[in-house]
Amino acid sequence: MMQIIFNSFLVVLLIIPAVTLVCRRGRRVRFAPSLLLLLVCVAGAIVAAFSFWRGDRLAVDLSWATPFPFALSVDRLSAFFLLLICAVGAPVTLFSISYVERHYSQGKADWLWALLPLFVLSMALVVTASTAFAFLCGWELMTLFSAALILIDGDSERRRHNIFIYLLMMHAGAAAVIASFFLFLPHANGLDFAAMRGAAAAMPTGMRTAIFLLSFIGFGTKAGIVPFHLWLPKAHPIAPSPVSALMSAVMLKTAIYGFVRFTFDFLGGGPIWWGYLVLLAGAISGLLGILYALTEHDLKRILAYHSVENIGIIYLGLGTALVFMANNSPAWAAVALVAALLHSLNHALFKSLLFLGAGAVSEATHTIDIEQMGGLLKRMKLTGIVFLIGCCSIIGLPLFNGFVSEWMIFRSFIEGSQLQGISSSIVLPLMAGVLALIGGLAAACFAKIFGVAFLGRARSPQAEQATEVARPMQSAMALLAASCVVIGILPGLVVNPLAVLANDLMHTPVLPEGAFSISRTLPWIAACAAFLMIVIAGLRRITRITPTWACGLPALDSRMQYSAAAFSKPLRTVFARVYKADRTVDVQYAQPPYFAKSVSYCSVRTTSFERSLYRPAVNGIVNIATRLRKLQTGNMQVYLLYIFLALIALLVFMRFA
Amino acid sequence: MGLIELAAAKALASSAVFLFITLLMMAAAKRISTCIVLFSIQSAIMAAEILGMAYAGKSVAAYAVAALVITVKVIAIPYALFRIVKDLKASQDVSSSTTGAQSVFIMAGLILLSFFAVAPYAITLRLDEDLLAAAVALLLAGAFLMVSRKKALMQVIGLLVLENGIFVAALTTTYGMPLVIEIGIFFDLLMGVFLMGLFVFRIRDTFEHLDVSKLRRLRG
Amino acid sequence: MNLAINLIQALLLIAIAPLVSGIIARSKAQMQNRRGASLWRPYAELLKLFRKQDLVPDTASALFRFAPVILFAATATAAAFVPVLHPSALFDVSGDIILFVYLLAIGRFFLMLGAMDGGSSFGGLGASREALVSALAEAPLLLALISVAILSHTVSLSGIVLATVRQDPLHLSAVYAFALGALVLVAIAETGRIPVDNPSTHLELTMIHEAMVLEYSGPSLALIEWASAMKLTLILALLTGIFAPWGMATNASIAALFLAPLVFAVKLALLAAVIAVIESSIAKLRIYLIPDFLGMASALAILAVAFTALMR
Amino acid sequence: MTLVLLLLIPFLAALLVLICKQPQRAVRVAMTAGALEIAAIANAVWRIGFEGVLEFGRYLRADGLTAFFLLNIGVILALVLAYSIGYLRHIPAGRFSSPRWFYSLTFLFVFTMIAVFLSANLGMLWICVESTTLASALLVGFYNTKGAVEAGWKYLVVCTVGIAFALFGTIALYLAAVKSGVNPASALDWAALMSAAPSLGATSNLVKLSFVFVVVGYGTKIGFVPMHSWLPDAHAEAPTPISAMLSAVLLNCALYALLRFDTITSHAIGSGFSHSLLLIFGCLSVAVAALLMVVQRDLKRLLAYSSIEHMGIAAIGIGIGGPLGLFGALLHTFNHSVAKSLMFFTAGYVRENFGTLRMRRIHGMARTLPWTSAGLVVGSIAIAGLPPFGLFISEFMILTAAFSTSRYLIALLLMVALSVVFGALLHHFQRMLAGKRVDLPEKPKLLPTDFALMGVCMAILIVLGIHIPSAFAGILQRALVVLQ
Repeated sequence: MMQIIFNSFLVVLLIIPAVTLVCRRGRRVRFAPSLLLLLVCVAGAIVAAFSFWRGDRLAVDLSWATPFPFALSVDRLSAFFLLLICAVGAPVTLFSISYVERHYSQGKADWLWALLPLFVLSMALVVTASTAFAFLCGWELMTLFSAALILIDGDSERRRHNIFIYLLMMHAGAAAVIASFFLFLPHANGLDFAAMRGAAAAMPTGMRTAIFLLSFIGFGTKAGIVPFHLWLPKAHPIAPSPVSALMSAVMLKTAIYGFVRFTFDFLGGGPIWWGYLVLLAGAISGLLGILYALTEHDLKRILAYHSVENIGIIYLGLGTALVFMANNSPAWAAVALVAALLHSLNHALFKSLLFLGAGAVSEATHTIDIEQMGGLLKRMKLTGIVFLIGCCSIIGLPLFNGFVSEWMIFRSFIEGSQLQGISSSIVLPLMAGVLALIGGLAAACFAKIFGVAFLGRARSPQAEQATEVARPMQSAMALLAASCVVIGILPGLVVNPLAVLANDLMHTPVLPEGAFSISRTLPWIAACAAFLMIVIAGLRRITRITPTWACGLPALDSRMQYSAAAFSKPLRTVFARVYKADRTVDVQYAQPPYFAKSVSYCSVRTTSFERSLYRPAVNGIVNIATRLRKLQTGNMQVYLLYIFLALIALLVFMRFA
Repeated sequence: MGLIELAAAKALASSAVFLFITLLMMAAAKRISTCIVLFSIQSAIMAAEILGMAYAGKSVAAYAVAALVITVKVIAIPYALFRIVKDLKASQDVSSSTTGAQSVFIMAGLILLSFFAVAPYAITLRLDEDLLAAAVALLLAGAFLMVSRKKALMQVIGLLVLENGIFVAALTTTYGMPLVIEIGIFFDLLMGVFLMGLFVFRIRDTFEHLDVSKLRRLRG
Repeated sequence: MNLAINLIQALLLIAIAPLVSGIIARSKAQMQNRRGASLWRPYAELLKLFRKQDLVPDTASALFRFAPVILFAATATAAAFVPVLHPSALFDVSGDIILFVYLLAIGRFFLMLGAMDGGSSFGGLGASREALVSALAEAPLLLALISVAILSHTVSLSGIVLATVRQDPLHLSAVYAFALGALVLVAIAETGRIPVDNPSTHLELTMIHEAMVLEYSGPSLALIEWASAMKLTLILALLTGIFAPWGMATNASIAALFLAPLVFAVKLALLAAVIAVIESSIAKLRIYLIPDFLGMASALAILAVAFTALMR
Repeated sequence: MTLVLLLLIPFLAALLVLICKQPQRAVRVAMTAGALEIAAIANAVWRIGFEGVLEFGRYLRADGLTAFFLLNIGVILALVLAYSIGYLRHIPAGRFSSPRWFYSLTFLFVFTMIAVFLSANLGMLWICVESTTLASALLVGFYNTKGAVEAGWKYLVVCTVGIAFALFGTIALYLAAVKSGVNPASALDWAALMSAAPSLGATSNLVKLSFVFVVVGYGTKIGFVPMHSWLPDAHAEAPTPISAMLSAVLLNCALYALLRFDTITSHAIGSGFSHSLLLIFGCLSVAVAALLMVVQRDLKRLLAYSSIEHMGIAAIGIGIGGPLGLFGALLHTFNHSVAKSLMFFTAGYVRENFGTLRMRRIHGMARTLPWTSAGLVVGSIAIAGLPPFGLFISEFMILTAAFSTSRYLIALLLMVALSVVFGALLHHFQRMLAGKRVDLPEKPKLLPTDFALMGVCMAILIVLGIHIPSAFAGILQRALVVLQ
């Protein structure tokens, strides 16, 4: 039964573009593609959930058609990520039914409804592929479709430059992934995952390290780990909101899936420095992601940088798992892996919620700059509440889903102290400090976002007249928020099957007892907090609305509130060395030098990976190319000379070879 | 009869020397017309060699090839080249990028080089060493002429010398290649030269000069 | 029986919170040769505030009124984790160090949002400084607790207290010293005492906590005051529990049960007096020196964690 | 008999087209002759499929390898003729440049190329390759502009010199064969040489010498890097249908000649020597061409350098050898020819409407010429070797072959070059495609044939990208049998 649904899931995703083209005209039929996509995502979620909980394997084999073996198979790991894709895909589709309606002309909307299902299909292909060829096809198509979806929003000079960088880095990452697949070839007889899994054990360590490093770089580029994160803050903000929600929440997870599949499933762990490398990358990504997010005031760029931070946290979990495997205590490695996978699911949920929220806010206030917003919670009640739940989850406050996975990562860090070697028993607990710092900074950053955007006085006329968004958008966001809270309070739902999955991967019988104690106590704490709140809130209190106290001045206006830049100013001075910001303050004096008419302050972050790492590499290639161009002199004699030199060189080569 | 065969074989060997001499003179030549005359002499020597081999090997095919070489390479092509030079009233100067002395020395070096290059092969294949050396020398000389001379016509002459070299190489195999192939190759070279002539006229019309080194518009 | 003791223990903590701030105020007054108000004045103040009207700014949204409620509820739930009389608290589950820290984080986060909802510049000022302090304080707090947890091979606060109670007092390791140092510094920063923040003034230059609650009045202000007092008590109880747990009732005998509260009260009073002494002898730090203050706390915490491995 | 027909039709067509005066009749005659020729090719390929080897007299022979390349020229001829209908409407009048001359020279060009494929004798092979140069030289210089004449002249001289070395190589091989006991009359017949190949081992250094000259000679025609300089000029200055023919078929024709020699030498002295030479030239071509594509300013020159790069990839495929490597290389030549002709057609349309090929001066193409830019995008995605299209499959095969014979450096170079090419194409095309509508002097009108043309190209690329039809795979297998 599940197999039939899975096949129909794939087929319907393929034909939706055709459906969009067919029923562009009809008034009634206009919603067919979107509803079809919604239905398909729900079906996909059901299939994935069943296969994830019950663990039954689905398989599709199309090798007869394609020149290389092309087969899909859904084991627990694939099912988990397929569930993630569809669980986020359904609300995003629901959201974009009305979002696309308002934002885009008929032509562009058709393009979006044609490309979105293909984008979801390519991601599903990546996670369920069981041969290298299928995986790589899905991998490249995913990039192409996401680029096409970004292009729907227009093609100004800046956008084109961003898409150019995005495609180039994705292609380079894909090359690394292809290389890591092919390095199996001399040992594995075929390119399907089973053969690779078999061959991995017998390979020399040099080869395993090469494969690990290549897959780390390849999947790191797609996941957005710090040295390769350049494209993420450029590509996500310029995509349409539902698409950037899908990209940020789900596409990054396909990279996590690939990395887990390679390091844990095929290679099965390795020397301890693998773990340290992943931990280091995770820590740096986490910290830099947050610190760069603090300086931004474009809502979608902030969320993009937070994706880098959360991917960093996931890599911290994976790194701990690798360290535990290297110290051969697989039980705790399984716990760390569960923590990382749970955080990917949680991140998918709350990040898509936040991006949809950003979409709703930008649709209501026609701007994405939080300095122009303010007081939206009053005007857009549900979006406000839902965005608040998203913020609480991403910070990792208890009773929300972010906390559960961060708690588990902390738990495995503490457990790290019991390892034998001096180095690992110090490194892991100290990483807990890094994660705590990341959590603290995240709290500050989201306090800024929510405080500036949703609370206080409206800072611009558009924010003034903002009204609540359409019903489907609200329900989509509410759905995601509900799932965040449910996982936050009853984590057992997801943690137990994940534990079984981790056991399969780590080949350990059962998990240590203290690992998931939190999932039993959280409901109690939720009940206790709820009880206290109800009791206190119950005290009837007479409230009187009065204008805010303005120290006796006639009236406060919105410019007197703290702006986003002002809010993050203290933290930015603490981490000044990271930004090396160049600040410009110019003051217009009504009557110099005493009475200033206006003061404008602008501080721009100067450190950027693009200038220090990528720009020199590109310039190097262009210089070599321009020098090579001079070889084509246009003079025929020189061409003939080339031929003779080649001939003589070969004769000499032959003489001595 | 043995004496005559011996004489013919000796004639073949000495002819290689004459070829070397024509090459050196061509390197020193300043005017295009002298190069054309030297080219026709060279082809005549080659024809003599073919006749010698035909007489020694008693193969009718060789006679036909010799007749072909004489009619085309000794008479037809030089006549056509002279007419082009006269029609175009182009300056006779060869406009070489290397001075006369340098050219001669380079040409001599190339001849010596061809002897060393050929050495390992001649012994194992029991071939007539100097003929094979002459072939390689002609090849390298043709290449050198094309690279160093700037005039379009001199490119054509350089190419012809190069093809002479290949022709002589074909001769070193005892009876030359199957006749049909020989004629085919010959005909192709003729067509090649004819087309170059056509292009020389085209260059004349569009560029008003014949200095090939000035054709430098297409770069990068 | 056990559940009853734990419940009493949690309620006790919530109840005596204002008393502790009263003791601190009284001893500060004594230090400045003033007679100072009675110990029970904070209770009177809370009662007065609860009866007053709740003034809500016109720009504020519903969050403004709910923030204090969430703050109080979160801090009260955190109280359930701290063992006072008996080494096992109401909720004794492995891994509740992290839960305790993050419950306090909920309160702080919502207080910041509530402050910004007021729509005046003071709210933003207080929230942004609070963001600075809390962002930098969370890491050393957690690391210090983790170092002690590693040393006593458990991951729950009650477990730590139990381990230190059973341990003979003379076997002290460097970890405790560093952890104590770090926790004291973080405690001062968290509860907003003198070197980091001055609870008693309304001077824009110095106030952090006060700036946030400027807009609040009536019952909301009462809840906030009580919650911050409760946080102070929790952290002091935590310090006594971890570093000086003697006198706790290890068995359920009647004598132990009577002795424990007395000993706890004495310890608490002593700590409050120490805080008062510190507050009246040190001047407040400039805002931009707070990161160095907390940097010192982080360094101590990191040393504590490092020494857990080195000392083994 | 079919082989003679194959040669006769283009030859007669070349003459017939010259005779009829008005251009209309010439076009009609050309189209019918083209259709006949394609039918003859199809028939020949079909017959070879059954009988394995077709022979006619001593000089015409067609086996599995020929069938594959005949298929290639058949497909491209159809595409080019369809394109030339629309293209001829605006050929600037000139002494030689009228539809009559254009079609007769094109059919002459086709005649010489088919002769190359059918020639059984290596000497004959050389003659036909030389005649392709002669036939195409006039076509390159068709427009009598300064650039065209210069390009034609350089093309003619450089290729003739290059091919002369190939002749020297053929003679050296002939010498080696005669010396090791092959009867002189049939010493140049490919089949005879193949059967006598093991005995050629005796004169191994002469065989090596011959292969060196042949690689340099035919390498010049293929456009391997040190000898490639004529290619960008010739392909950029030639009329678009001709540059499509040059890129798509002539390079493959030269590669076919090189393959014939490679089989003989690898049977005689083992494939070590010849394949390492091919790998050297392949890697050099891929690396230099990829870099040069970054700094190109003219669209057609960019496509010419991309042809050099793809020929380099094919050479690497052959150099790696083995069933997968060769299959990948042959498939790559076919895919590349279809994708490159699609790209040249779109370049032709751009030239017609924008009047220039300088990429910096072309903006807003996506909105002004929607269908052409769609073709350009599809073509560039195919050429960059991305999944849905055939080139991804062949590059995948070549990479698999490279990795399974653990040639990591070559695989690394190939992938880096592919990324640089992807970057270059993306950089150039995103600037051309984007921007507002440009109002063109006269309304761009695409003939139905042009739509069909681009549709067919895309269809072929996608079909080969997803599933290689069994008939086509059969032809490829038979070609492989010949090479093994």
